Amino acid sequence: MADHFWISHFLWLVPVVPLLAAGMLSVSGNSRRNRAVILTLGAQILSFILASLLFITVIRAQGGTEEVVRLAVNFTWFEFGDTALRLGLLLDPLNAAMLVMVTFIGLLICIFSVGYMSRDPNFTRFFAFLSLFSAAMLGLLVSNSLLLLFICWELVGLASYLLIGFWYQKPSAAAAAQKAFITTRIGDLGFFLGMIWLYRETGTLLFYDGGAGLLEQAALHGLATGTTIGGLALSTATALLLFCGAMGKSGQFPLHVWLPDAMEGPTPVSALIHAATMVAAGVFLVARAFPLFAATAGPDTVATALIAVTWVGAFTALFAACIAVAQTDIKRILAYSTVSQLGFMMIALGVGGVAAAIFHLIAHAFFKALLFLGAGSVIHGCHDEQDIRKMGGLRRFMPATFATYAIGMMALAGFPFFFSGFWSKEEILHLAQGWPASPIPFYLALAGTFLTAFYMTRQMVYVFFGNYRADQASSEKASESRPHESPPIMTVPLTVLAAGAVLLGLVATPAWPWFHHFIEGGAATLEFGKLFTAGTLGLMLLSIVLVAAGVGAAWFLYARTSLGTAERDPLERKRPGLYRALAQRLYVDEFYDATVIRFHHAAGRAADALDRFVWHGLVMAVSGFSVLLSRASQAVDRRFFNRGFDTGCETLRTSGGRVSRWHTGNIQTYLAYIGAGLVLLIVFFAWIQQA
Amino acid sequence: MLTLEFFLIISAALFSLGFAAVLTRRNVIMILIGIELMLSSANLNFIAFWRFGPDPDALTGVLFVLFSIAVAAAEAAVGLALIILIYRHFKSTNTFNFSLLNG
Amino acid sequence: MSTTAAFIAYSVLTLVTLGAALAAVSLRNIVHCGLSLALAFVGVAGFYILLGAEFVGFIQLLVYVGAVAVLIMFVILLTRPDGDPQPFTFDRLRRALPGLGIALAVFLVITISIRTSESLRAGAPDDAGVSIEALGHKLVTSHLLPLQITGVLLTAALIGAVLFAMKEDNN
Amino acid sequence: MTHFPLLSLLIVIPLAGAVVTALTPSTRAGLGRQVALGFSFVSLALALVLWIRFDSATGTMQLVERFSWIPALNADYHLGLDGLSLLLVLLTGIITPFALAAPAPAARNRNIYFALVLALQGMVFGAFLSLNFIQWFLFWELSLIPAFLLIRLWGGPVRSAAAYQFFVYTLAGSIAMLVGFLAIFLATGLFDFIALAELGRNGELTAALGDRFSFNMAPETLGLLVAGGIFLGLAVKVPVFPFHTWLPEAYTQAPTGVSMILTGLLSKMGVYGFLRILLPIFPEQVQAMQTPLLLLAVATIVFSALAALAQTDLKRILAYSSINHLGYCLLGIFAVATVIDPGAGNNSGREAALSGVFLQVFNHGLTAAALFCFVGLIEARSGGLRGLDDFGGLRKVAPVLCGLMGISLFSSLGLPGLNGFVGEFLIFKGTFALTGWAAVLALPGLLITAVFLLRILNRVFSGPLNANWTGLPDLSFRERMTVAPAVALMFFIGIYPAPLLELFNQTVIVTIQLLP
Repeated sequence: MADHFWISHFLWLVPVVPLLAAGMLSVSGNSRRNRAVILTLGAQILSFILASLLFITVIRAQGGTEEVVRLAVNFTWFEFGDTALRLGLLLDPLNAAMLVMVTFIGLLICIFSVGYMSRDPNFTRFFAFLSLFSAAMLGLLVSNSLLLLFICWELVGLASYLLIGFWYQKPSAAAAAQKAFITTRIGDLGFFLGMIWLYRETGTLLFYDGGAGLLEQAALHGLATGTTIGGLALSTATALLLFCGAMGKSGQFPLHVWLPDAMEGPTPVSALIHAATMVAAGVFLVARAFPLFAATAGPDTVATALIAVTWVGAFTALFAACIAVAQTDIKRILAYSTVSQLGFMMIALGVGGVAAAIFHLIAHAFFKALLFLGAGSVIHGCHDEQDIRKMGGLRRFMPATFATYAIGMMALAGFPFFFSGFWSKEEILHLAQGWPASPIPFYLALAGTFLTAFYMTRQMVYVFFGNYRADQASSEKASESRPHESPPIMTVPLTVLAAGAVLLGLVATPAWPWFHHFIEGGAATLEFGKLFTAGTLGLMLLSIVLVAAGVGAAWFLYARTSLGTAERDPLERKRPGLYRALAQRLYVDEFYDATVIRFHHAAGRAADALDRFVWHGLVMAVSGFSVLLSRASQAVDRRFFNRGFDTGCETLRTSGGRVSRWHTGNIQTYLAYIGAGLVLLIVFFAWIQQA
Repeated sequence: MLTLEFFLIISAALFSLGFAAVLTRRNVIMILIGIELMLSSANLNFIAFWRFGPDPDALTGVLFVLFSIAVAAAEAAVGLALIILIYRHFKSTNTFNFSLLNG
Repeated sequence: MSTTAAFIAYSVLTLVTLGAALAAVSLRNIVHCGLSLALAFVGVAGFYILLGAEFVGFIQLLVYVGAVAVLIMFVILLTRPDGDPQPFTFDRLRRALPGLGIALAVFLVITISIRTSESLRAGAPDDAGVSIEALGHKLVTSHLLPLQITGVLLTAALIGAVLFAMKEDNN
Repeated sequence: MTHFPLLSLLIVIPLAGAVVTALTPSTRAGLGRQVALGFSFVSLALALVLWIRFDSATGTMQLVERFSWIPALNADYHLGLDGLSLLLVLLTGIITPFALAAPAPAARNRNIYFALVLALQGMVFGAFLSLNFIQWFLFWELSLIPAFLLIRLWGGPVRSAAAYQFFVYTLAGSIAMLVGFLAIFLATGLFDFIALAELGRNGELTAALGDRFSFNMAPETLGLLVAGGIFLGLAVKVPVFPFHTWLPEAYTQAPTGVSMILTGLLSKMGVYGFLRILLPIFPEQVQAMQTPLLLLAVATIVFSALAALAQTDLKRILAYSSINHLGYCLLGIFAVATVIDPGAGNNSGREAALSGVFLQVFNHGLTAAALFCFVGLIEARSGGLRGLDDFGGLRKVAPVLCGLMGISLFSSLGLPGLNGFVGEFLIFKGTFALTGWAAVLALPGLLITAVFLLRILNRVFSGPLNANWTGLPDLSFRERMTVAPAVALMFFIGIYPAPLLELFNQTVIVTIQLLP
C-alpha cells in the first residue's frame, strides 16, 4: 500500500503552497501586479497538479475494491500536561474529489479575476486574500482532526470576511463582511462546543487514528450509547452542535442571512467563496462527520441528528427558492439559489446519501461558479450594473457569455440528460423519496425544483432577452454605454466551466454510478438497464415535468410582457402581497434587527449602565460615607441653629451677631480661644479637686 | 536628684513657647515652627513618663515617640508642601493675607 | 551617671533648649528662627539621651534635625519671605499681647499643676536602659500593625506632599 | 546557594536603570528613552538567559535564593523560578521595551516617565519571583506608586480622579489581603508560600486558624473569611466583576505605554496571585465556593463584553475587552479547583484548563499591550481623538497600521492561527470537561467579543475616508519596528505554541498534583 502513497507525503503541500503565496503577497507592495499574478496562479496550478495526482492515486488504490481507501498522517501539535494534542492530515476519496474541484475552480476563478480586477488599485491584496482563502479551504479538506478542521474553518471565515469587505470604502460592504463573520460565528460557537464536548467524551479529536479515532467504531459506539440532557444520545447532541457550524457556513435557515449580503464582495469572490467552495464547507463537514451523525441509526431506525439535517435542508431549499423568485439583483438571485441548493445537499446528507450530496456539491460548484462568473461578465459588460430590470437583450451583445450562462442555468434548473445538475438532483430526489422518516422533505424538494426552474428562467428572460433597457432609461449616447463582451481572459474560464458542468454528469448517472462507488467503496459497472427501472424512470419523468412547468410558467409570465425598472414585476401585478414579502426576503433580517440585535444593544447598554451607575455608584457610596455623615451633621446643625432663630429670641440674635464677630477667619484667633479654654478647664478641674 | 517634674516643666515651657509662636506670629512658617516645638514637648513628656513610670521595660513611651516622630515627619512634609502651595497661590506667607475662613 | 553630672547636664540642656526655643519663636529674621529651631531639637534630643532613651534621641537627631529642620529651612528659602524682617514696633507688640498672655497662662496653669502634684516627685528607677533589640522585636511583633500603618501614612504623605507641591500644568 | 543570584539581578537591573534614566540629561532629546530601552533590553536578555538556564523537565522551584531577612517574622528573602514565574518574567521582559518604545507623552520630564516605567518593571519582576508573602506584598504595593504617579502626572484630562480611584481601590483590596495574611501568620507563624501551600493541602491551615482564633466561628468559616480577604485583594487587581470599575477609567486616562503595562503586566499580577496563592494555599475554600466563583468569572466575561459593546471610546472598549479576556483566565482557574475523584486518575481536563490559563496570561498580555499601542499610535496622529466615530476609512491612508492592528484585533477575538485561540481553546476544553455549565454560560462572551472588535474594524478602518484624516501618515519605520515583534510573536505562538507549553508543562503537572 505504501508505494501507492508516495504522493501522500506531499499532502501537506496542497494547502501550504497557496499559504506561502499569500504570505509573500501580503508583505509585498501594491504595485507588484505581475508578481502577484505569477505567484497566485503558480501556487494554484501547483496545488491543482498535486490534487490531481492525489486523486489519481486514490482511484488507483481504490481499484474497484469494496474497501474505502483512507490514509491518515497524524502528528503532535503540542503537549499540555501529560496529554499530547494531535492533529493530522487525511486522504480519502471524499476529500480527494473535493481537492480537485476546489483547486480547479479556484484556478479558473483566479484567471478570471486577473481580468475582472485589472483596474482595482488593491490588485495585489486581492490575490493575497484569494490565496489565503485557497490555503484555508484546502487545509480544511485535508485535515484529519476536528481541531485542525475548525482552525481552517475559521480561517476560511476570515478570508471570506476580508474579501466581502474588500471594497471597504463602501459602508454596505463593510457591514456585510461584519454580518457574515458574526453570523457564521454564531454557528461556530455550536461547532466549538460540539468539538470540546467530543474531546471530553472521547479524548481525541482525530477522525481516523488506527481504530482510536473519533469516527471509528470504538468511539462511535461509546457516543451512541451514552446519553445526555433530554435523553439525547451523546453522538446526536454533539452532531447537532457541529451541524450548527455547518448551518452558519452553508447558509442554512435561520443563519442564511449573511450569504445574500456577502454579494457585496467582488464577483469572483462571490463565485469562488460564496457559491462554489466555502459555503460547501458545511456540507463537507457533515459528510466528513457523517458516521457521527449516523451513529444512532439502527437497521430500521433513522438517526435523530440526520432527521434534523434533512428538515433544515428541505426547509431551506424551498424557503430560499421562494425568495429568489422576487429578487432583482442578479447576484442576489444567485445567492438565494445557492442557499437553496445547499439545502438540497443537506437533504441528501440527511437521507444518507453522502455520495449524492458530494456529487451535487461538486456539480453545483461548477455551474454556480459558471453562473457567478457569467454574472460578473454581465456586470462588467453593463458598467457595474447589477439590477436585472435595467438589462435585457444582452444575448446580442455578449454571445459567449450568453451561451455559457445558458448552460449554467440549464444545469442549475435541472434540464434533463445532458447536464450534471439533472443527474445530481435526480439522485437526491430519489433518495429523499425513499426516506423512511417522512415523505414531506421529498415534496418540499420537488417544490424547490419547480421554483429553481422558474426563477432561473425569469432571470434569463430579464437579462438576455427583450431589449436593452438601460438605453431607454438613461441616456442618448447609446453607442458608448452599449454593453460589450468581456475579454478572453474572462470568457475562457467560462467556457471551461461550462464544459465541466456538462461533462461531469457522465460519472454519476444511475447507469454508471462511478462517483457513488468512488466515495462509498465498491466497483462501478456500466448498466444502461438501471436507467429504466420503474422507480428511477418515474421520478425522472416527474422531475422533467416539474422543470418544464417551471420554465414554462416563467416564460409565460415574463417573456411576453414588457419589463423594466418602471414597470412592476409581472408576478407583483398578480400577487402584490406575496411578491412584496418575498422581495423583502420574508422579513428575516427585519426580525433579527428587531429581536437579536436590539437585544444585544440593549444588553450592552444595560451592562454599561450597571457599571456606571450601580457598581460605580456603590463604590462612590462607600467611599463617600464619611462625607455623607458630615453633611448630615451639618444639616442637623443648621436646622437646630435656624430653629433657634425662628423662635424669635431677639437677645439670642444679637448675641449671636456678637459671637459671629469672633469668627475672624484667623486660625490663630481660634487657637487663642482654645488656649484660653485650656486654662479655664485646668482651673476648673483644680477647683473641683479643692471642692 | 532629677525628678519627673523637672522634665515636665521643661516640656511645659517648650509647649508654651511653641503655643505663643502659633498665636502671635503672622508667618505660616513660624506657625509651623511653633507646632514642631509643641510636638517635641509632647514627645519629651512621653519619654519622661516612661522613664519615671512604673514599668520602663514595657517600652511603651519609647515606641509611642517613635511613631510620633514618624507622624511628625509626615506632618511636616505635608505642612510644608501646603505652605508652598499657599505661597504659590497668595504670593505670601502671612496669615493676614489669607483669612478665607472669615465668618 | 552621677547625680551631680546629671544635674549639670540637665541645666545645660535646659538653657540650650529653652534659649533656642525662645529664639526660634521670637527672632524677627525667619532664617535665624529656623536655625534656632534646629538647635532646640538638638536640645530635646539631649534630654532623650539624658533620660536613657538613646535610640529615640538619635532618631530625633536624624528626623528632626536632619530632615524636618532642613526641610523647614528649604521652605523658608523657597518662599522668600515678604521683604526684610519688619521692625519691632509697639503696635505689633500690643497686637501680640493677648496671645502672649494666653500662652503664659497656659504655662502657669500647667506648671502650677505639676508643682502641686505629689506623685510627680518620684525619682527614676535605676537601670532603665533601652535595648534596641527589644525595641525592634516589639516593633515587628506586638506593634506590627501600627508599624504598617505608619508606613502607609508615610507613603500617603509622600505622595500628598509631591502632589501638593507639584506644579499643575493644566488649570 | 552557590549559583550567581540571577533572580536578584533581574530585579536590580530595571531599578538601576530607573536611576540612570532619571539622571540622564534631558537636553538631548530621545536620550532618556534610549537609555531606558537599553536597560529593558538587558533585562529581556537576562530573562532569556533564565529560560536557557531553566530546566523545564522539573516543576519545582529553581535558581532559588534564600536568606534570612526578618527572623522575627519568619520572613525570608526568598526568590525562586518555576514555569509560571518564568513565563511571566518573559512576558514582563517583552512588554516593557514594547511599552517604552510606544508613543510617550510629549510633556516635559520625559526621562522621569521612562524611569518610572523601569521602576515599575523592577517591582513587577519582584512580585513574580518572590516566594514569601512579606516580600511579595512589598513589591505588589510598591508597584502601585510608580503606576499611580505615571497615571497622575502624564495621564489624560481626568487623570487625577482615575489615578486616585486606581490607587485607593487597589490599596483597599490590599488591606483586606494583608489582614488575611496576618491572620494566617498569627495562626501558623509562616509567611512562606510553599510552606503554606503544604499546610493548605493537608487542611492543617484551617485547623490552625481554628485553634488560634475562635470568634464563635467554625474553623471552616474562618478559613473562608481569610481566603475571602485574600480573594478581595487579588480580585481588585485582576479585576473580577464587580470590582472592576476602576479599570476602564485608569486604562483610559493612562498614557499609552502605561496602559500597556497596566493591562499587560499589572493585571497579570492578580492572576499570578490567584495561581500562586489562592489556589495552592486555599484549595478547600476555593472548592467550597466554586460555584459562586465560577458565576463571578462568567459574569466578568459576559458583562464586560456587553459593556464593551456600549462604549465609543477605543481605549474603553479595549479596557473592557481586557477584563473580558482575563475572565477566561479566572474561569479556567476556578474550574481547575473542581474536586476530582482520585481514583479516576485522569487529570487531562485540569491540565488543559491550567495550561490554557497560563497561555492566556501570556497571550493576553501580548495582544492587549499591542492593541493599546496601536490606539496610542492612532491617538498620536489624530491629536488625542480616539472615538469610534471620529474616524472611518483609515485603511486607505494607513494600510500598514490598519493591517497590523487588524491582525491584533483578530488575535484578541481568538482567531485560530493567532495566539489568542490556543489558550482559549484549552481553557474551554478544560472548563467544559470539569464544569460544563460554566463553559457553556461563558460561550456567548466569545461571540460578543467578536462583535465589538469587528465594530472597531468596521467603523475606524472601513467606510469612506473621513475628510479630516486624508493626510494621516502611515506607520514610520521606527513604529513598524515597535509593533512588528509583537505581531510576529502572535503568529508564532498561534502556529507553534509548543515551546511555551513545554516551558511550563511540568509546573502545570506539579501544581495539579498538589491540588487535593
